[in-house]
Amino acid sequence: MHWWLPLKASTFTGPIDGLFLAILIITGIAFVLVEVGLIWFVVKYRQRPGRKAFYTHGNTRAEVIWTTIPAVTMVALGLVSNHYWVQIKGRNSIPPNAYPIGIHAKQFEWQITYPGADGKLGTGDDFTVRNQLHVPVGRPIMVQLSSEDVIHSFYVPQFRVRQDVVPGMDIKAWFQATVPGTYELGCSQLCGLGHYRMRAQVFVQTQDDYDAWMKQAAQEASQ
Amino acid sequence: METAHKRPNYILIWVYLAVLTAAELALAFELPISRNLKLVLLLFLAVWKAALVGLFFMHLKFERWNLRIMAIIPLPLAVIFILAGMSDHIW
Amino acid sequence: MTSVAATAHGAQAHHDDRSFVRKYIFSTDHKIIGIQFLFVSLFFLLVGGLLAMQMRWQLGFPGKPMPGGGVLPETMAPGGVILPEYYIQLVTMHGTFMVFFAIMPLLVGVFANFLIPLKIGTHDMAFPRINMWSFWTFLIGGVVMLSSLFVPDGAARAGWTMYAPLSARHDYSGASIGQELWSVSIIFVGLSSILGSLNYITTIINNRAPGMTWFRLPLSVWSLFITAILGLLALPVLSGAAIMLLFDQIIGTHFFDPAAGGQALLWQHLFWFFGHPEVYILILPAMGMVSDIIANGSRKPIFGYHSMVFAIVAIAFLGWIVWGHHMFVSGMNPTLGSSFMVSTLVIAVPSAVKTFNWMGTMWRGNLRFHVPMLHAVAFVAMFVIGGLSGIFMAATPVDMQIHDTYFIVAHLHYVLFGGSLFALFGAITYWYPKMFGRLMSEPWGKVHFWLTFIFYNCTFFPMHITGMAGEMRRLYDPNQYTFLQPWQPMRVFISISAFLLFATQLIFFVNFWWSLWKGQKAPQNPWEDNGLEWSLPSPAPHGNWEKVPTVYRGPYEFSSPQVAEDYLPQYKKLPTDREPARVPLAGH
Amino acid sequence: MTHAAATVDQMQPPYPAERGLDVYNKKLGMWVFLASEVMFFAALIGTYVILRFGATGEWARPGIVLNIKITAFNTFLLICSSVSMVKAYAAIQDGDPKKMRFWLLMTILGGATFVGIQIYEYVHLVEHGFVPSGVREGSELAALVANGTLPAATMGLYGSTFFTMTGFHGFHVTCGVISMAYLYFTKALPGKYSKQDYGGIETVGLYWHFVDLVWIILFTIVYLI
Repeated sequence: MHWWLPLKASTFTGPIDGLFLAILIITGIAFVLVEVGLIWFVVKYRQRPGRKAFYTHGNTRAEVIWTTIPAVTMVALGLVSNHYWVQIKGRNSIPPNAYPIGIHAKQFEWQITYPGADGKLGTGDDFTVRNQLHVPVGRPIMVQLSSEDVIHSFYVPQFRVRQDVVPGMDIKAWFQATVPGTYELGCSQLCGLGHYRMRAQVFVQTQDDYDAWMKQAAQEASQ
Repeated sequence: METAHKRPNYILIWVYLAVLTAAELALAFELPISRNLKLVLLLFLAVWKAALVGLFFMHLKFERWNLRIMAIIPLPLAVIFILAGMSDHIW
Repeated sequence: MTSVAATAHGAQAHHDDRSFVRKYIFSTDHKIIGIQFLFVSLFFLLVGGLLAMQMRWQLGFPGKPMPGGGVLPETMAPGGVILPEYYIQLVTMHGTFMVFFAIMPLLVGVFANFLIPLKIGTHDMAFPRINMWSFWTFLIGGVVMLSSLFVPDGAARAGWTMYAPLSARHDYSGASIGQELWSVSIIFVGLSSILGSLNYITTIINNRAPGMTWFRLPLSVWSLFITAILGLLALPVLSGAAIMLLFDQIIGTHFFDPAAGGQALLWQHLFWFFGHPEVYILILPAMGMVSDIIANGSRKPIFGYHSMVFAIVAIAFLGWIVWGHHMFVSGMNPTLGSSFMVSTLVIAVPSAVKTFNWMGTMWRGNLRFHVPMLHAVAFVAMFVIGGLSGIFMAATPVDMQIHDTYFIVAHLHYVLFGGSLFALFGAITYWYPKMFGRLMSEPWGKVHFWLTFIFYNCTFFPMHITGMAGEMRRLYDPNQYTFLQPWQPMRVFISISAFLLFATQLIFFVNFWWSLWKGQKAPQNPWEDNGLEWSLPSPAPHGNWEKVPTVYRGPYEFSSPQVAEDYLPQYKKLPTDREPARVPLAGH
Repeated sequence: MTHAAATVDQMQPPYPAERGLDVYNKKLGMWVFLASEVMFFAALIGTYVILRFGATGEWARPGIVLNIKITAFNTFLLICSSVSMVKAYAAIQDGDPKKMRFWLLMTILGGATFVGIQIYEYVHLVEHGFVPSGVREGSELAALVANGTLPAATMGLYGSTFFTMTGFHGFHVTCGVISMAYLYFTKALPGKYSKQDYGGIETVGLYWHFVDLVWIILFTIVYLI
């Protein structure tokens, strides 16, 4: 059991976890400020006989301060977040050398199409495997997502990558795995009664292992 | 119940609307101009007609400003919605 | 005016000769309509809670027969073991009932109806008959939705957000009549809200008592006014979307079916264009009523009244341009995502202003912890958690990780339960004497408050943690995923807390019913408050005032140096007060 | 305030707090209601615009499926009925209930004819094979789709949006006709409107002009573009 965000296994984990921590610190300060303040007020100003509350309708300076500070913080946070958002999901974020893998979602399975030996999708040597996503480590992967029926969502928690798979749209997403190992790909958008079991195994392998697996799998697929 | 304002000439507005409708029909089916230009001109005519109805028949032209605001508030919301929905397709 | 005047003073002076049916069933009295909304939506709150308990049973104890589950039919839970198709119905109907039939009518249906005429000083709504229809259309919608639980192939099962095309095509969802009934019911809800909203808006603009200027309105009325504007403009979009969804389901149109050229994301745009203003419909009235209660409990004027008003307006305005933050990972244009992120983060500012102003109100106050005040303070404390956790998902990159996980579930429950529902418990206790003429039991109210506060946090706080770990929403059995298996003890903990939380609510219900008959008789102004409603006897009579009171000051003049006692009602004329100018209404 | 005395339960303060919007409740209520109607039609029209803009193929050119001539006449008719409505309003403002009744009746007739023609149009379209789900198999229009005059890919969306938008507009016209007829028989004929009290006419007029306004937009974007 991992009491925090899941294992860091892709290049997105750096910025996303960093941003998460930054927001946690900012909101943590606000949280402590408010809750401690509330408790303090509750104790200190509880009703006592013979006392009248301080009669005031507000203080413009205090209000300007506590409007400005959150406003500045939020805009700054927006700018920082947008910087990473553009790198992760932006229009031109997918690296040109990304390795393409086709993922077709349907109720309730993932059909994963590999480009075969030529490294290109849509050619004769493509082959499709059910519910098994193998990716080489340390190389940008571009997943081309399509759906047969309803909206599904491609989600690998350890990669911090999530993208809805929408029927009628061809959506491309990318990630780069950094740690070899076995992970799980889950559907995170309610897609029907089998939503809970729409999962696939993700194998992050070294390039050599991946090439070997692909050779074998291509052979099995062609039989 | 009295109206302080001068009453507009409703028959004249009616003539306007009829002529503009005829112009729309001619524009849509007779004029040999590009589709995009046609689109812009037709929308312009439609908005013009709608404005005539709103301003004179619904006498918005003669109402207090805060009632006019109430009539206008939903329009930018509708425009925002349509533009955002369209922007999905110019990705 | 003559015929009106003849009945207007009938209220207090002579007895009310309306028949039972006109008085309590097809009533046009805003207070009775509010109370009708109260009973019906409390019932739906209970239904929504029961559905949630079944979900929690499945999540805590998957595959085990549910106690009492044997009464459910084979198609839902054979032998009491919940089936996946029943589980997603539970998910869907819990959300639907809570949002559309519990929280929204409790806040708007009950309190807008009950409070607006009483607080602004008028005899009734501008259109009492339309107001009555607003209740009856709501009830029809509720009955339709409830009946969908009992149709052969079960209720709607595409989540309360009804994402198309799962909801649009029966071969995808596996339910047919249930899905259609959902759409029909939502159309009625939309109609009901539109009818209600146009009433509230007209009433507040036109029918305020003499001297009740805009900036003397209590914040509860301000927030209900802004909420009504949101409802007026957002609900027709939902109704339109539900109509198109219904057409997709029954007459074969293709709006949301990509297989025939439609667009799946269009539904999400329509739904969230309604849905985000809806989120503020679900919280703004709570904020307004909490402001009233906190000022009363602190015996102090509200801190920064004007900025509170502007914050409400700002939230309402920004609420229209943030809907895309529900769709960051939906495949929507990412540039659009950037702009929605910024507007979403900015909306945190007015919320922060409100929070600080509530604290400012308590600062150097003389705090009375009656039950409503306890709930109001808990509202601030819990709303802060819900508001701050919203910042995580507003930041688009972080949203990649936590979208559609239990982090979101935690967030929305902190806002809707910790926020709205705490405020509602407070508000019901607060205005109960004006509704029924009796007070709710104070000790039991406190017991209910503390147990709710504890079990509520035990239920929802751990969801942040499992959400961070990646536990997706709406999973029938999270143990399918190896990385989620170690979290099972946490799910058991959450489930047990949830059961206790539910059981605690029974205290509230019993207190509510018991006090109706046996509660202590309420004095006219039990909380020593300033609002106009407290100038009336408890319960407030039909027609409210014989002659509406005149307003001399703002609603929060607590501890004013002008008087010896620590409150100064809006309707109390001091020797220094001048009569407000009488402005004849032009054109009548 | 006379018109407010319609129901015994409807009680007004003796005088307003401050100048609200300076309009009486019914009229203000109608404007507020129209704001929500704008959003309703924004949802329907917005859906049409977004679907058409994002459609993968060409959209059917105007004038092939829909009968423009008859609809142009219908448009003209609705404009006329708007003028007759406003004439009725002007007549009662001048204190001429007889003239008001005449123009109100004209408006009702115009509206009813509009609905009649729309039903006729629908029947024709369905006969030709144009239905909410697109084009019916084996119909006249299906042949046009087969020979490429009409685009196969977008006909489904065309049918969906066309029938929903015009259908809901027709529903609004029908509601307008019914409420005008109700006012005609319960208020106008018994002579309840006068120079001092014509709130009902003005309010239903606002609704009617709004329906006309929506049709002006719909006619252009559905039939002409």
